[in-house]
Amino acid sequence: MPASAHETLLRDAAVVHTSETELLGTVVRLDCVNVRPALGALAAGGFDQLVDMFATDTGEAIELTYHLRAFSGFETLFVKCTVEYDGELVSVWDIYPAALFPEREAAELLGMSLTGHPNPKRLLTVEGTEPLLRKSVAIRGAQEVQFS
Amino acid sequence: MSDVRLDVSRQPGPRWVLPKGLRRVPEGLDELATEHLILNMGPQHPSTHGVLHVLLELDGEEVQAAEASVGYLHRGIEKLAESRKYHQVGTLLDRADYLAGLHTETAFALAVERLAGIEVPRKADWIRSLTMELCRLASHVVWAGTFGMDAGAMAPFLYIMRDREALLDILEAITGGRMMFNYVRPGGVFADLPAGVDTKIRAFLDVFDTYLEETDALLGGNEIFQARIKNVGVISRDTAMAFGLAGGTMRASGIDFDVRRDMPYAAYTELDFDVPVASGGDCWDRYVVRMEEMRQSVRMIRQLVDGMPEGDFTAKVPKVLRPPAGEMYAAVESPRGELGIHLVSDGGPTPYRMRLRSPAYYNLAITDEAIAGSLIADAVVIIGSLDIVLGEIDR
Amino acid sequence: MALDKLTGENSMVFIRAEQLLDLARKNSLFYLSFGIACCAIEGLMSAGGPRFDYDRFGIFHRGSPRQCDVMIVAGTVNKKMAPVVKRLYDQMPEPKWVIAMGACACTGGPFREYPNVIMGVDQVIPVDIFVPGCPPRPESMQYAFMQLQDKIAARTQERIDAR
Amino acid sequence: MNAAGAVAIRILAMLLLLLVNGVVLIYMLRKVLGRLHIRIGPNRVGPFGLLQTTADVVKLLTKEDLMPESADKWLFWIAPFVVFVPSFLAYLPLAFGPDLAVTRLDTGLLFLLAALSLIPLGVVMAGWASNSKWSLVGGMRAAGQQIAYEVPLMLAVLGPVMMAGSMDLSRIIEAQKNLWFVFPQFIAFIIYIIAAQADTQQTPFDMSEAESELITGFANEYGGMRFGFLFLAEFSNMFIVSALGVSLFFGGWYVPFLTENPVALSLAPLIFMIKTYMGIFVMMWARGSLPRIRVDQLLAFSWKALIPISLSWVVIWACFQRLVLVR
Repeated sequence: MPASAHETLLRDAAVVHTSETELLGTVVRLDCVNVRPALGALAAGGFDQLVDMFATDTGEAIELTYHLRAFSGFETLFVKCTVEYDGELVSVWDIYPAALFPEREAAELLGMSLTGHPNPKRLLTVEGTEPLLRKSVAIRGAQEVQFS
Repeated sequence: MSDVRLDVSRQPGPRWVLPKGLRRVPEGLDELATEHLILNMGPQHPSTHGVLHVLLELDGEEVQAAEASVGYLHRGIEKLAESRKYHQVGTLLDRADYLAGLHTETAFALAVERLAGIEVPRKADWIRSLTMELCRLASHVVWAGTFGMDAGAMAPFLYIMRDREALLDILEAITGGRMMFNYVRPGGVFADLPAGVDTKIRAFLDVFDTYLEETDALLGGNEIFQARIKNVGVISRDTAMAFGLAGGTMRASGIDFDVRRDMPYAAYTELDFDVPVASGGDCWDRYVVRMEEMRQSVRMIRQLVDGMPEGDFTAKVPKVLRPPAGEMYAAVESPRGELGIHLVSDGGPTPYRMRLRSPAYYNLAITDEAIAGSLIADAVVIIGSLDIVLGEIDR
Repeated sequence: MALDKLTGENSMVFIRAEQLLDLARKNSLFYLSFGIACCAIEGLMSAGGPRFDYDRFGIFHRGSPRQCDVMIVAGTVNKKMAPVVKRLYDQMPEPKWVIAMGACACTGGPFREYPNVIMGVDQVIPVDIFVPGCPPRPESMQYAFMQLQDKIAARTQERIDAR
Repeated sequence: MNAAGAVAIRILAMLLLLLVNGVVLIYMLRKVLGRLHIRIGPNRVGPFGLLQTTADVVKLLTKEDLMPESADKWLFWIAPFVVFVPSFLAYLPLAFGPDLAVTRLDTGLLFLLAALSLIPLGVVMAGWASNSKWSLVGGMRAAGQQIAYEVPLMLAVLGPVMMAGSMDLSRIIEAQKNLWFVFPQFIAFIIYIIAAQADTQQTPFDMSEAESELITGFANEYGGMRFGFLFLAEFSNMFIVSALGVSLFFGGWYVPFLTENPVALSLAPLIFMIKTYMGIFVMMWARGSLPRIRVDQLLAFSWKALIPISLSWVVIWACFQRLVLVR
């Protein structure tokens, strides 16, 4: 698979995106409404596996990262998009079933609502836990730990 | 049994709708009013390898649907790493995959080194590979023992515990700890190999060869055991790919991928080893693949001990690391498969975000696919064959 | 001499009988095979294995809490786990003891700063023995069991002294 | 002494034997498993850990007597005894020496097998009454397993019965004075081992207990001495299976070539016990090393292999005996 295969795939699917090569590897940035068509096109075009899916709190919004891999040639691609706080995380489980668990985790730990997921329950924590991975949620301080 | 096998291409089948089961009455049998039994397996169950909780929907003894519920060990390793300096994160990561802490440490060290552009001395690479392979053996023997225990065989478990103690002695001599090593640091390793450890390793390997064959004979040579695991929990190649499986579980389904060979790190480019691959995708194949991996590890350890280079064991690294802002992904082949660290740095002394791509997490997601349609006894064996460690699943 | 020193719960005969029973209790401690995290590998598996061999002391594992005397809390207890631990403890018949194994079960350990983690299992169930270490070595667990045996034996001795 | 008194003493002696047996066997199991698993086993309580089981029993006796709130109270209470009493009844017709049995029944073997077949009833009761799903699955497994293995067990013992021409266990043993039945009846012996172990839920056929699958299966909700009874019954079953095997196939109290020797005959009960314990050792050996069979494989094995084989063996042996041996 040529190194720019994803460009062709995404252009054919008419997905607006920017693509650049960073230290990390090839990173494709797009709008979060375009994630499903983009991943659908990439999956059909030979990116076999969703290696990982996770979310990061950038301080202004939540950044989703889809780490894809094509086994022919071990091509790696990072697809990134941004979602507002308390925004909507659209599931891609029917394209990559591997996303079933990480999506639930990302939604609960960063406080997003999960749509299109067959089992949108919490995965790791109990009901009522605040979104722990947000930067605004502080961990326990030294005082609290010492005197509890 | 046969309808369990997934004909999964890219098109999602109805089987993938979780939790499609957990419905009370099977369709078409309303007038009989038979009920399915919902059984909670775990969190306290001898065969869930920790605190996994599996909801089983049973029709008699046959499992109709299964839903894995995790989070009983969620302790915020990713969150806490954001408040730890780069040298301190290893402490947390050891406790993520507690059967093979060195692999997680190495993955993190690799990510930091690649981000900060630190050149690692050749000897450090070799020591890393050596300790990691020892650690892989220590993890795989536990898997073999608990897998046997899931099938009801007690003896192999106790036999492998003996081997594991010997392995832990060696690891303790090298790293100073039995399980929580904190040995691999960004830039190299914490300490040089102690004098005389190579004779110790060689002496162990000579015995371990026989012990390994003994364990293999006790488990794989036993007809009852074979009957229990052959054609059970079949995962097709496509399903394995779609669910992003990793490691031995993936290779047993016919995907020829090994991070050590295909995305080399540490000293693996200089080593001679084979990657065992099977095609059936059932529990037996997973057993065979992992057993063969152990033999390959033994082979690699021999090469590593023989060819251990001279030199520094660590590069010069500042006390407080401040890698430049950016992102980096580094993966190692842990005993459970591709274990990756996705590191986001903002140039500060602590990571901005650390994501642990844990292989067992993805392997566990297959539970429902693999279990549905088999018996309770199979469910136990299938979960055992996936080789899960709850520490890295829940993080 | 008050009558209650001759009959009833505080009589010497009663206490001596209890002492005899405690001798049996302390020598037959069945523990619940319930490993939560890393400590389970050391405290339950390695310690039950060939080198350390709990069975020598009459310490044996049972899968069902109904048949257990000791619960080893081997690992971090978080908010999702705490009700389970509590329930398992409640299911055990009296007399029962709890060993909090490792830093996590004692105080929260390396994860005590995380809001989801409970800072020590003693906030959920009463603990008899705390074992420090991360994880404690199997030897420490053997020592913990010996301490527990002493503690069981000391109960009646205290009552004799208090008379 | 009148007859009733003698019977009472015999029954008491048998009860004592059962209890002592249980205690000794548990100790033996832990020691044997220890050796098989390169451990040591109990060695701290008393000399060589001999008092270990005593301590266990005393502890179990003084544990809190828990009953789950939603349990079926009456069934829950009675189930351990329904498991335990048949196991005790099965001791009664066993012949430990030329004239040493609690009661010498003409149909002793039948009585013993009938008593054994009552045990799963208690297991099912325990599983049902506990109101725990795991227990229920365990109980149901026991029922299915017992139905499947009762038949081959009955058919397997028919061979020795035909050779001895009696169902009295003493007679069967006496008939083996010159030839242990294990040699002509080897096929029946193999069937007996499998069927008897499966019928009494011994490892590797302990489907109803299945530690790695059902935790402790039907005994899940039982603690304290009720659990002690279930545990004791398990070991008593082990003894019965082995003792019956010795009686049917290994010449009971006879030592080869010393059948007329008065010393050997006076040591009859001892010899019988030694043989039985050797059988138990083999069962523990299997318990320590073999994986567990899956429940559907177990049932399929009985219906598809064991029953046809045992049935045809009975027919073959009957024809052989009728046409060749007894002319």
